[in-house]
Amino acid sequence: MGAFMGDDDFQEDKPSLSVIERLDAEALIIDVDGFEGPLDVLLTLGRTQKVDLIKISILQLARQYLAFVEKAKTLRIELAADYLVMAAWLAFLKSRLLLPPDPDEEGPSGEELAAHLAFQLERLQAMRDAAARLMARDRLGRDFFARGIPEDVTRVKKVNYTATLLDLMQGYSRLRTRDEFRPFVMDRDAVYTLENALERMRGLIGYAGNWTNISSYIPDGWDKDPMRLRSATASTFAASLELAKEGRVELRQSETFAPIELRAKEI
Amino acid sequence: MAELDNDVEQEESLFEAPPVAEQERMVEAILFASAEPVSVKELNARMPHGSDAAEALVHLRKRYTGRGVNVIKVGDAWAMRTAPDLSFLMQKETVETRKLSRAAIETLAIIAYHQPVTRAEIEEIRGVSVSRGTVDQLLEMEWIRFGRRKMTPGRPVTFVVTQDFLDHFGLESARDLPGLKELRSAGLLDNRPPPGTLPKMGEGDEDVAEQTEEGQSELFED
Amino acid sequence: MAELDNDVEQEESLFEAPPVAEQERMVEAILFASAEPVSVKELNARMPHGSDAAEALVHLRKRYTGRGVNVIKVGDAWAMRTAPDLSFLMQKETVETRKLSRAAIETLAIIAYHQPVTRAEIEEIRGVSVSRGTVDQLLEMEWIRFGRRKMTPGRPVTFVVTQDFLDHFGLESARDLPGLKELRSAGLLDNRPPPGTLPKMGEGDEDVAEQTEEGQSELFED
Repeated sequence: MGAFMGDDDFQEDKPSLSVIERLDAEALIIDVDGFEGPLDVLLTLGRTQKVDLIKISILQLARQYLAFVEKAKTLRIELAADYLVMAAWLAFLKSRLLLPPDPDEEGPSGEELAAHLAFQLERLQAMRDAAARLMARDRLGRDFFARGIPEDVTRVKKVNYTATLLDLMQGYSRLRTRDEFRPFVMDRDAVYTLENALERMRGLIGYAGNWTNISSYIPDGWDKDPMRLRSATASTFAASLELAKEGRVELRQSETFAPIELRAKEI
Repeated sequence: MAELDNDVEQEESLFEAPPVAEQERMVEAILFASAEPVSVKELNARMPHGSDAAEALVHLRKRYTGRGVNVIKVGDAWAMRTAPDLSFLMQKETVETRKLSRAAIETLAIIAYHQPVTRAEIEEIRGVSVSRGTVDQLLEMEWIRFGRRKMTPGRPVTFVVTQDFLDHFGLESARDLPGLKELRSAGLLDNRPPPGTLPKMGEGDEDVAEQTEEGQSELFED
Repeated sequence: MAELDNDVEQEESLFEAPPVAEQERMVEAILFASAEPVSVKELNARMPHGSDAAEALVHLRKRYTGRGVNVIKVGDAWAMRTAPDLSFLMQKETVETRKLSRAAIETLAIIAYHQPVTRAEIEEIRGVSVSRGTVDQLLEMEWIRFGRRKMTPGRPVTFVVTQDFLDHFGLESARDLPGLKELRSAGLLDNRPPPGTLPKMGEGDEDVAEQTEEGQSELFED
């Protein structure tokens, strides 16, 4: 992390550098990867001015930075693009600061640009100081501690059942009117088919020498329940007609609504 | 020998034990933050030289008497635990609202319209046996309760609806439930499901399935 | 109407809140049992109907002043934590926190002091691009989270610090960040655009200023 050691002056053009100073200077350059970008380098260089960041000489800083970039080049250290962009920008700034202001020139003055750079450096330094203060605070798990045996909150699931009055009434009416629902269900149990009737009667007519009420052909179990009786009666009647058509039986009825009688036709 | 004694004394005074109140704070913090109960021996080992954890514990225990948190002994170690009478606070209730099953609604409706009514009578009307769970659920919800026993053989218990039931459905009394005629005029009875779209099977619907089959055989066979 | 009022009163007396001393015990138990800060809202939800956790907290906090364990405020929640001066007793409990890189620490500080802040703003302050890993690490630690999007072109996401952050650094709120006032009065928290770039920003600009101010006042002021 900390690439730069100490606050010693960084001025490689000074002839009388001590060994330590020279090592520091080397370290600054060689560990360029340790810097967090051009602003970080500027901040580090700025510290060598030994003045308040507010009073920093941006012109001097620009010179220092450009020297730093030159040095890096001679040492064949590959500098990331943003370091070079900063160098170009600082070279421009330097010329602006040195030359008298051109009244026709648009855009911010050199002073304004310098002031903003100073602000950026001051702000970055302030954030670094703040970060250091933050990290130096009493910290959870290091200086103060949470409960060692937290008691789990047991989650109790409670189901709340609801129903509306409408649900209730619909439920009740459903029960009370179940018969009214019946026709909608095809009920095979209560249906005596024509096929059933024919089969039964064909087996029995051989013995039907005398006139017999066709209702006597209705099988046991179909003559009590009205629904079943109705179905069996209809099928038996239809089967009788079918047998008469085939010429196997004769039918007669004494009057309207009187019992229909059947007997086998003598062939 | 005398010299040695002197040395020991000097050393002790160098590492003078903190005041008892301070020791109490220390025990408090250690017991709070420890992941498991801590023995007096360990407390003493962790506290500054000359501390008396056992004594500090006496004070601490007293301080927490009757509080929401108590100092308790676990085996030969000490721990802090929430007071047992506050255990209900350690539960988080999640409430889920569910619609009452069809079986429960029908049973409830029969009780409301026919109260006091026995289980056998409910079963007769529904044409299906009433599962224990259904009745228990309604009892638990406090929408029905036991009424007087019937003066019939076996003296069966009856069910009636409760005040909670009336409150929930916004009824003054069970007599305010609309009658069949009113239900019909309200169009409720005409609300027949078309064939093939019988209510979807869901929770509690086993009863319904049962009901359909049993109901049929009961009604159409002898 | 008179009847109705009466009913309401009756209902209220049915759900009478426990005495304050009892409420204090309850808050004590809940905070004690939890490793995480608990909000006043949740305290009230867990305590019996009619309880006033905020009031109970005032008493409880006082009771624990100067003790080995303190009641502290973390954002809009409360927690019990051991007194920082007793950290020397807690070597055993110390948890190794993941070592943060310098970039991560700086980024964290910038987010804390400038929140809500966009990635571009962080980069502007640091003068270097912020690596994805750095932000991811802070997000993963749950020290930062996404805030509202900025009302500037592209509607960039912002970052803000979390309750976990406050808890970790023992801060009641982001307003209590060390040196915040000084930094603000020195103008170092201002969103000062580089000279010459202002005209380029265009219409959305007023929005930015407004939004930043609003965001800040929301986070840092009452």
